[in-house]
Amino acid sequence: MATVNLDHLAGRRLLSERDRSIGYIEEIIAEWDGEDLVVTEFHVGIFAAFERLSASTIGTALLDFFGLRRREGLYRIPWDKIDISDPARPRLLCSDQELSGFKAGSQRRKTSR
Amino acid sequence: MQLLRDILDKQVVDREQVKIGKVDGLVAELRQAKPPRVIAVELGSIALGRRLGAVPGRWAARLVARLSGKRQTRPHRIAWNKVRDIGVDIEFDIDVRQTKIFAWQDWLREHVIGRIPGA
Amino acid sequence: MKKLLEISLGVVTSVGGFLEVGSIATAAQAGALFGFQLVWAVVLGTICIIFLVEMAGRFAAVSHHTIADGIRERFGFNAFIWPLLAALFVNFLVLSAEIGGVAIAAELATGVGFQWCALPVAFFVWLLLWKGTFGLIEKGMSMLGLVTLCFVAAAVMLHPDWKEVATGAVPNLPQHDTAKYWFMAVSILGASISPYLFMFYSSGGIEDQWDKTYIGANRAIAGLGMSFGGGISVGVLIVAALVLGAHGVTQVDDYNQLPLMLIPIFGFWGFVLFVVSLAIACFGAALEVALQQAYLVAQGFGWTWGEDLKPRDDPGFSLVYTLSVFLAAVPIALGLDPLKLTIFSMALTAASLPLTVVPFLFLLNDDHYVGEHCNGVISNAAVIFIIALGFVLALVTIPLQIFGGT
Amino acid sequence: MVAAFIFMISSNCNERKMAGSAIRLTRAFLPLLLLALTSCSSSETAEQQIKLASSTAQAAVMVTDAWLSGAAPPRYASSALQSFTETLADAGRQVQLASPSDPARREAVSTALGRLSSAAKRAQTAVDAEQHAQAGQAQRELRAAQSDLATAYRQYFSPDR
Repeated sequence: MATVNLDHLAGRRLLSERDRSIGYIEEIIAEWDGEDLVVTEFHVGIFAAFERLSASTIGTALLDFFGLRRREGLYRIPWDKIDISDPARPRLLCSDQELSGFKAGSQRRKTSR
Repeated sequence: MQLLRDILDKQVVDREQVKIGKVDGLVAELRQAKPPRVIAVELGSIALGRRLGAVPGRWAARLVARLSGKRQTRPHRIAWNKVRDIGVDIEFDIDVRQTKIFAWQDWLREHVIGRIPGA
Repeated sequence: MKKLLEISLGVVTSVGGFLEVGSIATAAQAGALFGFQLVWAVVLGTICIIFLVEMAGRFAAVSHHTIADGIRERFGFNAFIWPLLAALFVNFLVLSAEIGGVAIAAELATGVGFQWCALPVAFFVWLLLWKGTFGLIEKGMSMLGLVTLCFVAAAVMLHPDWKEVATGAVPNLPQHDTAKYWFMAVSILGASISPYLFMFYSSGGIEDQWDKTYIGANRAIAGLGMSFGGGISVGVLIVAALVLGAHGVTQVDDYNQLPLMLIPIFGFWGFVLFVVSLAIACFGAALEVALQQAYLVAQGFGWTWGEDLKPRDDPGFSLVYTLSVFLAAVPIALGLDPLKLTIFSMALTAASLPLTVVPFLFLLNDDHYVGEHCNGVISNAAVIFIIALGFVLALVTIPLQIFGGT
Repeated sequence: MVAAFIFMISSNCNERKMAGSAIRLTRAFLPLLLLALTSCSSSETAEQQIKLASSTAQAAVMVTDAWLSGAAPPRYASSALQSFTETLADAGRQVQLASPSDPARREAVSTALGRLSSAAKRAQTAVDAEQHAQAGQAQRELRAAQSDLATAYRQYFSPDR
């Protein structure tokens, strides 16, 4: 059974197939599937720590204040499009074209809790 | 659920509400053609060391091995299916006394703290 | 009625917690050299600590978590390690200074050199932590701490020109010794806004099993307690200005000069009062800082903790305060001047503020923890102000340490 | 400290890089810290020494006063005076080492400091021997030497000549 430490993914740089940097892994989304908690998608963006802090209203207020929330380049990438078998070097498994389809809109906050 | 925000680093308590530690690591199982499944949380200095990087992780493991007298040591794990409640704290349906998580505290009690009068 | 008792007890406690070797030494130095000019630093520091203490207490009452818990859980271990290391280091210096304060009091009383007193003092601190309960330490020591009110009495008896004192409460520019002036302002702010104070307070809320019904009491305790504490500091400053400064003793670099503050007012009893005040204030603070070291580590790593538990029930926690106390006694036992160490560590405390105060901004607005009791506009503005102040202090401390240090 | 905080916010991004920068940061700060610690004693100028000496002399006068009126226990008064004597003597040495722009003026200052130091020493001896008259005399000597110092100080820093 292959296992991987999800905590090691936090803040890692994600590289595309052509070694282009996409951003940093900001958050890992999981959902209940019956008894199991399964990883469904990864949030990849340019700021590593802010995702955690956004739980607080002031965090988001700060992001808004600095205009960081409507930043380009936040991706919500489904679990099967990233190879995480080596958590120190996560890799994107799809083309740049497909990737642009994962670009998050402004409604991305809705996923919380 | 946001794993990094809502699970990682949260306080872990056992079924008696005893504070065991924080969620120092989060382990998932990679499956063929199915999404990764969370199978355990990790606790302890080795897990923490690894989060700081590979080198501190190795130091921590070596130190723990030296102190515990074992050749190789791994972080403590609690199976995810024991989870009972996820709130500000995360409660697991275990009894910490039946795990090895507090082995070092027990050692400390027996060899150091317990020997000082009045403990 | 019960609440009223709680509140008054809490106020007494926070008065006892506020005054320690740092506030006495910095206020004495500032008063001697600059008269009432630096009253504003005490006032500003007190206002800041009121806000932080209130928030720390509210956070504990609502979430049943301490500030240290919150920093670890919300920011993650990789970020937590910085405030952890900074706080452990600063607390170590402060604890050392407090032990030094008690040791000086012992030297003044017995004539035995302070370095010989350091280890016995550390032993007594440890013994009380080992055997005592939280209630005993918190309430017992702070009751005794009321003896420091003698500084206020002395200040009133000296009939200061209150108008001049009030003028000093408004920030103003120095006429001489500019670098020293700002260095002292930084030290006073560091002595007033001590991270150990608000972190300890939030742990105390858990030890005393606070819940949401304590929010009002917490507000009263924070406001009144810290104001009284600040009042005593101002008292020390006034006495230093009117006794030491007026007699031409402007450079308080030698702890032997400190008892001279009260002798001209109370005679021999002034000497006794000073020694007792110094001993109790520093002893109480030493207990709190040592406990805070253990709280910080235990909470950061999620261990079982509690001063009311027997040491064998939380061995990790007990080990941390045991080590902290005895290690902190070492520099004093080696003969490091406690007064110099105090001033240095107060300035460093001020410099470490951003690391410990920034998290307040996030934690106190996190509905996961505080729900509907999150910060209002005023509290948030206060935190942002303190953070800004902290950054300025952090930037200026080292240059000032070089140019204005004692 | 500030930089460490900035790391904290931009945090998790690359942990090893962070640790490396932290080490560099500490390396940069350590000499500064050491400088700060050591500079406390060495960078004192003659002017600061004179101010310190004057303040210490006043403290010696106060302690003697307190002892004479029975308000200070002899043990405290004695050890305080001893410490003040050392501070005064040390100030004298520091002034000697200061830049010798005008030896005559410097000499006046250091004579006054020497007088202060020996007066404080005499006060301590008097306290130890419980001789009130001698202590009173030492106190007067302290005051006299103090005004010497004030005069010497004014000359030391006077712009003329």
